[in-house]
This record gives sequence, structure tokens and C-alpha cells, in this order.
Amino acid sequence: MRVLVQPQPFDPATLLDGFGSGAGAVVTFTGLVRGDGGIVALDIEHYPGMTERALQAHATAAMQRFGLTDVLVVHRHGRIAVGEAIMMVATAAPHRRGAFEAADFLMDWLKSRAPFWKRDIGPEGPRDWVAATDADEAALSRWDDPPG
Amino acid sequence: MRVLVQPQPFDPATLLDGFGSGAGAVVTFTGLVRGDGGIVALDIEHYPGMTERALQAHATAAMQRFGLTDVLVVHRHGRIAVGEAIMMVATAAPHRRGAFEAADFLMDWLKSRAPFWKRDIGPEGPRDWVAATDADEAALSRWDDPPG
Amino acid sequence: MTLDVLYFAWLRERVGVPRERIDTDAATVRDLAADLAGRDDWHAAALSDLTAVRVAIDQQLADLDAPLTGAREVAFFPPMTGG
Amino acid sequence: MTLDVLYFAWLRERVGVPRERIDTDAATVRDLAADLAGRDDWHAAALSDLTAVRVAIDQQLADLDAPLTGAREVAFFPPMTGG
Repeated sequence: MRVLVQPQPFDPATLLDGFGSGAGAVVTFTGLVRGDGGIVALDIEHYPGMTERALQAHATAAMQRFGLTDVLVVHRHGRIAVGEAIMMVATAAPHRRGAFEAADFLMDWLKSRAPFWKRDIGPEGPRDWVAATDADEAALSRWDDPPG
Repeated sequence: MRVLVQPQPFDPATLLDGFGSGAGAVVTFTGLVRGDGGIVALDIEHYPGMTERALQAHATAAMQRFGLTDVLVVHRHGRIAVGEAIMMVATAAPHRRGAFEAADFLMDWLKSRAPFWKRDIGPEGPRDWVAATDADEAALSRWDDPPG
Repeated sequence: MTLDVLYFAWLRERVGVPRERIDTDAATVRDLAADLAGRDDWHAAALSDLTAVRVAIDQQLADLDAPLTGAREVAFFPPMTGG
Repeated sequence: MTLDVLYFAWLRERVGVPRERIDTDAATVRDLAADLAGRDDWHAAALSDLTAVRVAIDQQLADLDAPLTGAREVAFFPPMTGG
């Protein structure tokens, strides 16, 4: 298990080298900054200390709940330009169902419970902080019951 | 959109270079040969011509159904050693839900409707052809209704 | 009617060849399987029980009762187990 | 009681500092927010309406009514929007 919170860009190929060795299924999710509304970047603020602890705790929970053989979470903070990757999760499991569900679960949690806050940056400078969405809350509530 | 059916090993980093440019979410699934039951490899047989056409058709269907901006499917045939990747699908979409569901859909289809047949290879040589499973059929039937 | 008939996986092993060109009067895939199964023991071993057999006509999945009108290539194979 | 209080995102901007060390007699997080909101206009702008405010005590998510017994660090922030 590996959890990284860093300002630097990350290289998926390097991080995934050897990941999932012995597993039958590896799922990765990568979140990229889209240029919607003419933005040029995002600023991501985090809570140093709490963010790393929360990610570690949820990566561990996902390992147990979905029977993973490995999990990787990397999340950037600071200014991230349009087109760049913000974060990636990778999950490894014996079969595809566990790997898919664990990645989906981790993403729903990251979107609404991980201590990150983001704001849009336009050509003119910082805009508003991005508001939390009901859709992200609803997505997370899917996991309240044990997986089927 | 890109569909590859080939005997050679593939390099995910090379195939994914530039994949999902402009998207907000990229999901990849990689299937690896596990050493269950003391096997040393799998032999994958395919139907040259039909396999490529069927993969193209389903990749196109997934693009439309899930609003993807890009899709990649690579599937090997021939002898594949334990620990090696058999196949990979990658999906790119504006938001995470479409990318996850499309990858999940493509995998369920690949497991039970794509023209590939596999057999276990032990240290002593070829064993039985792998039988289709009810679980894979059930997984595919999840997609009979329009996505929620 | 002249057809190319293809076999995959254990059907290929039982028939002994991956493909063959044959002449037949069969109207449907099921008729074709019966015709072939009556030709020798190898074809019979592959095609007398169609419970676990899938078919494609001209590289499109088809039912056993699909007509062969205009078909050039018919394939017999077990349920797929890709991925 | 001496506490480190941290602010994130728009709460940080309204208060004007990312963290401060304060003395308080507040028994709960909600009492602490009221205490701080009464100190000046900046704190009031951040903490008088707690509808969209989340809190953590010693880096664990907590309720507004959670007691501050033993707490060393309290953080106020908007709902998270990571990923």
C-alpha cells in the first residue's frame, strides 16, 4: 500500500511499475483538470497531516473491504494546469469485481470526504472555491451498505 | 478509438501516452495471468477477423452509450505466462461515472462475448479449456437495462 | 452450397482441423451441424451435442436455427472465455 | 484552554490567517465558533453561519457538538471537494 500527497506531477508508469504483481486484475483511475468555463488551472488546498492520515485510513479500509492485494493513492496539491493529472488511484485484486469496486469506492470518498478544497483559476486569476455537489454526496452514500 | 489484437506483450505506458487528452477521467483495467492451480501460462485462441470486428463494434457502442471521449482495447492471443498482462481496456470521459461504467461494461462483455477461448497450461503441458462461468453471464446481464 | 466451416477450442481439437470447405444442402446452422456430425466420428464427437456450442455466420453471432441463406463462413465454438 | 485553530479555503480567506493559537473556555466546537465569531468582523464573517462549515478535532472529522476535552487542534473548513 502506498499513499502520496505531493505538489509535484507524478508519472503513472513509474508508480505502477510492479504494481499488482500476483494479482489478476488492476484498475486505475486518473483525474485530469478539464478546461471547462475557460479555466487555466485549479488550486488544490489540503490539510497537511490530516490529509495523509485520512488517505492512509481509507486505503486500508478499501484493502480489507474489497480483498485487495495492493492499493496506491497519489493526490497533488497546489496549482495544477488544465490537462494535468490531479490524482490517481490504483487497486489490485484477484478478480475484476473487487478491483473495480474498490477504485470506485475510493474515488467517491476522495471526492467528498478527503481533506482537499479546490478553486478554479481563470486567465484573470483565482475564481470561486468549487462547491460540494449533491451528486458526490449521493455517490458516497452508495457504499453505506455492505457490497453485494 | 483504438483496438489491438496481438500476440506480443504490450506496454501500457506507451499505449496510454496522450490517451484521454481533454477528458476529466481515465479508467484502465488490466487483466493479468494468475498462477492459480500451479499453472504456468494460458493459451488464448481467437477468431481472426471476427475478434477484431467484434471488439471494434463494442468499443464503438461503449463510446456512444457512456459518452466517452476515447477508448482503447488491447487483447493478446497465443501463450501468455503467469504474471503477464492478457488485456487492457482504457476509457476516457468528462466525469468519473461514465469512465468507470464503460470500463466495467467492456470487461463484462469481453469475458463472455468476445471471441476468445483460453486454456490452462501447467508445467506438464496443456490442461483443460477454461469453462464459461455463470458469474460472467450474470455480470453481463447487468447491462441489459439502460444505465441509471 | 459451398461453405467454409471453422472450429475453435475443443471443437477444433475434436474435429481435428481448424477449418474446412464443404458442400451441404443444410438450410439452418442446426441442419449443418447434423450433416457434419453424420460424416465421421470426429465431427460427431464435436457436433452431436450442441448444448455448449455457439455459432457465428459470416463472423456474426447467430442462433442455431438461423438460416444459412447467402452464408459463406460458419464457425462453431464453445462459450467465450476471454479476458 | 489553549488551542491551535486552523482554517481552510474560504474560511481561511475570511479570517485572514491559516492558523492561530487562542485561549478559550468553549466546551464544544459550536461554543468555540461562537467565541471566535464574537472577537472581530473577520472571524464573524467566517464563523457566524455554520451551515456549510465542517470541523475536525485533532485531525479527525467531528460534529459541531463534539466536546473539546483534551483537544489541541481544531480546524474549520468547507465541505471537501477533492479529486
